[in-house]
Amino acid sequence: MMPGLENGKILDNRQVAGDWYVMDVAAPATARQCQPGQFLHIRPADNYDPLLRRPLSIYDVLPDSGLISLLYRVVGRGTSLLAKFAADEFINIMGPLGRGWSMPASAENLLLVGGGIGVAPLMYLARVARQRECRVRLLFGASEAAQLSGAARFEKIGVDVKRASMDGSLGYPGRVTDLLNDEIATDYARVYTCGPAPMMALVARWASTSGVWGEVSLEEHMACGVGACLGCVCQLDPFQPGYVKVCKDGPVFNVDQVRWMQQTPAGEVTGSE
Amino acid sequence: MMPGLENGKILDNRQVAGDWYVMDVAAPATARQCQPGQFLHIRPADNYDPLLRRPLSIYDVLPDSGLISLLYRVVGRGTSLLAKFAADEFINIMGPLGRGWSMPASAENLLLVGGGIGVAPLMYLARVARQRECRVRLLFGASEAAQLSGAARFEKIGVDVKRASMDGSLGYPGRVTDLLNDEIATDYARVYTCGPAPMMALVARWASTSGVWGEVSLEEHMACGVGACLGCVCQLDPFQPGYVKVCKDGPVFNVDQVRWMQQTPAGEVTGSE
Amino acid sequence: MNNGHHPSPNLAVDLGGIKMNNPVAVASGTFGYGREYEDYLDIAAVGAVIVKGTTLEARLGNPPPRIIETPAGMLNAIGLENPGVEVFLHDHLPYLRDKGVTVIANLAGNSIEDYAAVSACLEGHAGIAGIELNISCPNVKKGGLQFGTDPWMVQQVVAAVKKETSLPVMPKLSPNVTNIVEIAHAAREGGADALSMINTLMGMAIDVEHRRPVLTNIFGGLSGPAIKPVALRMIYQVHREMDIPILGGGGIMNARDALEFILAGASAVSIGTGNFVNPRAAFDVLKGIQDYMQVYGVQRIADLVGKAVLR
Amino acid sequence: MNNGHHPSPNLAVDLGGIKMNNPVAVASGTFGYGREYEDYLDIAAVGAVIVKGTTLEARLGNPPPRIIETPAGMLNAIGLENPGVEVFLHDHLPYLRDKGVTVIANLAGNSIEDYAAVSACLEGHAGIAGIELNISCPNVKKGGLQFGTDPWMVQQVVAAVKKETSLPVMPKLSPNVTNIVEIAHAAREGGADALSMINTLMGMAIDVEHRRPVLTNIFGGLSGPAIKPVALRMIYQVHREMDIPILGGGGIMNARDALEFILAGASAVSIGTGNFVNPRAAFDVLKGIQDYMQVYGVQRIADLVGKAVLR
Ligand SMILES: Cc1cc2nc3c(=O)[nH]c(=O)nc-3n(C[C@H](O)[C@H](O)[C@H](O)COP(=O)(O)OP(=O)(O)OC[C@H]3O[C@@H](n4cnc5c(N)ncnc54)[C@H](O)[C@@H]3O)c2cc1C
Ligand SMILES: Cc1cc2nc3c(=O)[nH]c(=O)nc-3n(C[C@H](O)[C@H](O)[C@H](O)COP(=O)(O)OP(=O)(O)OC[C@H]3O[C@@H](n4cnc5c(N)ncnc54)[C@H](O)[C@@H]3O)c2cc1C
Ligand SMILES: Cc1cc2nc3c(=O)[nH]c(=O)nc-3n(C[C@H](O)[C@H](O)[C@H](O)COP(=O)(O)O)c2cc1C
Ligand SMILES: Cc1cc2nc3c(=O)[nH]c(=O)nc-3n(C[C@H](O)[C@H](O)[C@H](O)COP(=O)(O)O)c2cc1C
Ligand code: FES
Ligand code: FES
Repeated sequence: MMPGLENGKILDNRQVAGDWYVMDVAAPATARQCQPGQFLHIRPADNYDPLLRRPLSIYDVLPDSGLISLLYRVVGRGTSLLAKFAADEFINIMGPLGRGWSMPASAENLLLVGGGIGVAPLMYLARVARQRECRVRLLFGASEAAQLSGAARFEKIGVDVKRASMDGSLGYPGRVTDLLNDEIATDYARVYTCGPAPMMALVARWASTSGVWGEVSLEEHMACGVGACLGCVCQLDPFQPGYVKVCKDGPVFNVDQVRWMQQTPAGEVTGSE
Repeated sequence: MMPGLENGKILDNRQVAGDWYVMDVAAPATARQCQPGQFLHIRPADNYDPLLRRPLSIYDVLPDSGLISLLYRVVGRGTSLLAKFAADEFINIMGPLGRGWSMPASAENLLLVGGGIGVAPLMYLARVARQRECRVRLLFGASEAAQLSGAARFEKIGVDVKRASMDGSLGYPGRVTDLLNDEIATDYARVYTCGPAPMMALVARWASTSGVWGEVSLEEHMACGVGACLGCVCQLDPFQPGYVKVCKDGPVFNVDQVRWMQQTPAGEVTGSE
Repeated sequence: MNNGHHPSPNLAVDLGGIKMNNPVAVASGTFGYGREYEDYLDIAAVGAVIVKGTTLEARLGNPPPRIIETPAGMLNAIGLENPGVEVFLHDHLPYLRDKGVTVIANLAGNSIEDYAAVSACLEGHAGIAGIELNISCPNVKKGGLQFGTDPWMVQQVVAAVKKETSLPVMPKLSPNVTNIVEIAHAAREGGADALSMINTLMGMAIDVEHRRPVLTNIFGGLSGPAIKPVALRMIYQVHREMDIPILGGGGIMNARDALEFILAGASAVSIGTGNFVNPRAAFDVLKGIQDYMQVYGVQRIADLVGKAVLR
Repeated sequence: MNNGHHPSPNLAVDLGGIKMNNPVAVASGTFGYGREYEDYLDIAAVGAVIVKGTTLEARLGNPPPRIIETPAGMLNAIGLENPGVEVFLHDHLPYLRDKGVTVIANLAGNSIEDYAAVSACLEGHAGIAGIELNISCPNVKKGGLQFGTDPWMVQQVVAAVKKETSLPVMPKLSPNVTNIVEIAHAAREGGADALSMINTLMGMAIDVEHRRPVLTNIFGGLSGPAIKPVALRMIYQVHREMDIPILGGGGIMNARDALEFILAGASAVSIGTGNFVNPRAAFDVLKGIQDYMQVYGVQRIADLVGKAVLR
């Protein structure tokens, strides 16, 4: 796997729900290298405002067509600029970067738990897992129904999706982690999760207590994205000194590596929202 | 005349020749106030790159339709960004600013000499002069034929245009100031000029020696545009200490105020190209 | 008086005796004498207008080019062009006074005597709320060493001015120093009523085509958003060490920036380069501060001063 | 040998004994140990790779958040996280040496003894072209006063390191000082073979929603285009006063920026934050410098050093 630098050609950039967007980029050299759970480091502007790149998970990839999809939420200056890109424009992407999900080599039963935009790194994971004939269930929680529209993309490749919405407009009304109560841990070989930190903490607890192997995907502000600047570190366990680099050692970590705290003050483990 | 701040709506922004563009902006509050020879201070981006506004002459105005036209050449970051604006987008304009041309109150014979993009502040001057039933002749010099296409706009309102191009592709082959040799100074009450400094110096000399009242329009890098920062000053006469503010005391000055030097090193009088 | 459930927040600031109706001032040299911006906002509603730096005698300033844009900032080398204190007092001050503008005079000089003399000239002229001392000027008697870079000179110049004036005196600290807290202490020793922080960082730019410095003066003062982190740091450092009102500025473009300064320890803020980008900046920033106070239920602006703390 | 009419320009630089094939280095702390960028460019073709700051013992660094973006720049408070000099020598250096990378070690400490000891460890290890001394560290014996802000301490630390090493020594000056020329003189007195200029400006940022400093360390180092004017000014000031090779950096993003530094007086340049934005920056900058030299017929890079003059 050789990450690189590529000017991807935007094929489509559409609003999918509220402040959520999907961007499809033709970036064949990059697409070939992508592994589920890795991320791209994207330059949102060709100037100094903003200066730094922005990390975005690889949402989906069609390696043969050289196509990468990104699912992102507009939260600040960089993502606002991303939303303004039009088809046929070019965007500078660096990657793929980081250590993605540990993939099952053969058919296994997988449980995916995505909270909000944290569903982004789960789609390509699901696609590759389905190619390996895994049975995949996704528990997908979001604040409102529109955000859950992406569930169809999962269902299309044969993922069994259970929906939850905080406003109760679609699926189970409430937190996606409540859906774990209906799951039988022994049904699953692996659980993968990405979402807000408190959500991931609950999933991690469920996995640990029920002995299911699991992975989480973390977030930190990044500069280099390649492990050079030591800017994106995170202390996985507040009782053990030392830091990991989210960009290089992660973003994916095993649930057992992370000790979740009740609170997540600055500097402790936080996850995708 | 009350200058202001307005988000003008772009009606059109088209390439007219090489790196020359014309932008039409609907900015009724501003349009009403514009006088020939004044300028607008434009924010080329809604961020800090670039940070400062860019001064552009008022090329043309249709006060009744609230329309302002700008003629600009892409030379750097700010003007490149201007060229990217599309119809229906908004652009933040401040103005009109500065002291424009002294206009004849009634019918007079006027000679306009425009060099390159320096023709920009002459169009609205011509329009207002024609409304006052002046006879107007424009000597319009540029490097190539395409840039002279704007001459039609002058001719449409009855201006007699003589063309010169450096590459000889249209009109007189060579410098526009050579055309002055064919002009009889006593035919004119006033001469107005804008263009590269050496060109303006020649026009100024012609005006002074032949006793024709004349004005020139100068340029300097600007920050505030309103006379507050003292950043845009210029020493009109290298033998007389003291500076004028191009943004507030100018950009238009009487030919007699300016002592032109053979060379124009940093800090001395320079004009539009 | 507002008797509702959400009383309008109290915005008044007492900056060491300089009374401002609100915490948003405009910085010296960026707002002329106020009139220049009259078409864009009500200059009497601005917290304070700090007028262009004034010296005893008129100054021509530096030859152009005097300004150049830099990443998220600009360099200026105006060279203190100004018509001298008498012209300020007779041509500009009466106008501002009649308009009801809160005026802070910004004074400069090249010797302690200069500062003392120009300060003395203000005595007896109504309509000046206070003095901001620009101490980023070379002291000709000390071989051109800037006043603001030496604690002893800072103390001396502030003390000399305090002796000549009944107005509150606010030296404007230069950021081009190793230890800003030491300079701040010296200023207070000299009798400073408040501190203005920060003046520009000294910088330069080079024209690679012509292989020469862009500015005729070679060096210029860096202002604008680029310097905001440095300004915030210095204000935070000083505020945590001593109890003196601070007028904070350096790169403020919007209300969020201004709030950063206030939370770092500034009692009021000044906008400089921001006026060039948005001539209504002072108005917009004040509005944004008010909105923030309403949203977070902050009663008095003073309740935010220095409230940035690690938890 | 190129015998044509336009011989390729001579790009080699001798930075006080540090031999570089070309003038474009990458700055400490922004390029890891080189390997991290291997997928993006040929790290052996980079003028010099200045590796992450190394201390005698391993350091954990500061708690996050450690970085935050600012206008045209960023703040970092990494806190010198590094595995210690032994790990550097055994895990990283051999790899770089085998690859033929020009390596400059960047050393840090909190006492003169620290610096001396870590420098001594490098002796006998092939593959290190020189030492860059990070003197922007607190001296614990002097109450945390930064080495780089006191001329006497600068001289002492450089002299102590010179005694322990046969390698060229290049202290990296802190810009957070009143008089950079005085510091540069002290460094040379101590025996510096070259100077690296500049390290980051000390700054901070505040989170207005949570009313706290953004960085857990409160203060951080400001880097990126925002600081370029300050870096250029300091290099120009030092170069015009003394004859010592300078490695210039601070905000270099492209060849034009690099040329500004060279014209201001830098013999070579370093790219830091620019690597994050463009991982091929070192390559692109070098290419742009070569193009400039061809266009203007400049034979040797040395012919451009310090050539910015007012005419
Ligand atoms: C490995 C990884 C994968 C990610 N994948 C996705 C994704 O697929 N979809 C998506 O919408 N978001 C994703 N994020 C979060 C995304 O990077 C931020 O939302 C984005 O950087 C915000 O930039 P901004 O300029 O819009 O916001 P601003 O708040 O203006 O950004 C300011 C700075 O903070 C950083 N920043 C802000 N929020 C975050 C955050 N949550 N994580 C990391 N840095 C942040 C920015 O990079 C920037 O440096 C991911 C983050 C990481 C680390
Ligand atoms: C009163 C006035 C009227 C003008 N009218 C026109 C016009 O009608 N059409 C037109 O094409 N140009 C005009 N110019 C010049 C125009 O302002 C510059 O070409 C433009 O600012 C360049 O910006 P940039 O970002 O593209 O170039 P850059 O070179 O990247 O700009 C860098 C900085 O230099 C300043 N600058 C660069 N060139 C000039 C210049 N020649 N004059 C003043 N500042 C400059 C910019 O404003 C900016 O601050 C006028 C200038 C003035 C002062
Ligand atoms: C063009 C210009 C002129 C200035 N003139 C003065 C001055 O005369 N006296 C002074 O004390 N500060 C002067 N300053 C400094 C500003 O008042 C302000 O302190 C500085 O620009 C930092 O704030 P800012 O980043 O908001 O601009 C000047 C700044 C600029 C940009
Ligand atoms: C994340 C980061 C880490 C850094 N670590 C070090 C370091 O360990 N040692 C050092 O001397 N300088 C360090 N620096 C400073 C850089 O080497 C460089 O001097 C500075 O960033 C200015 O250059 P720039 O604007 O090109 O980044 C670091 C800078 C950054 C941004
Ligand atoms: S972002 Fe630089 S080490 Fe992770
Ligand atoms: S641009 Fe500020 S005085 Fe002219």
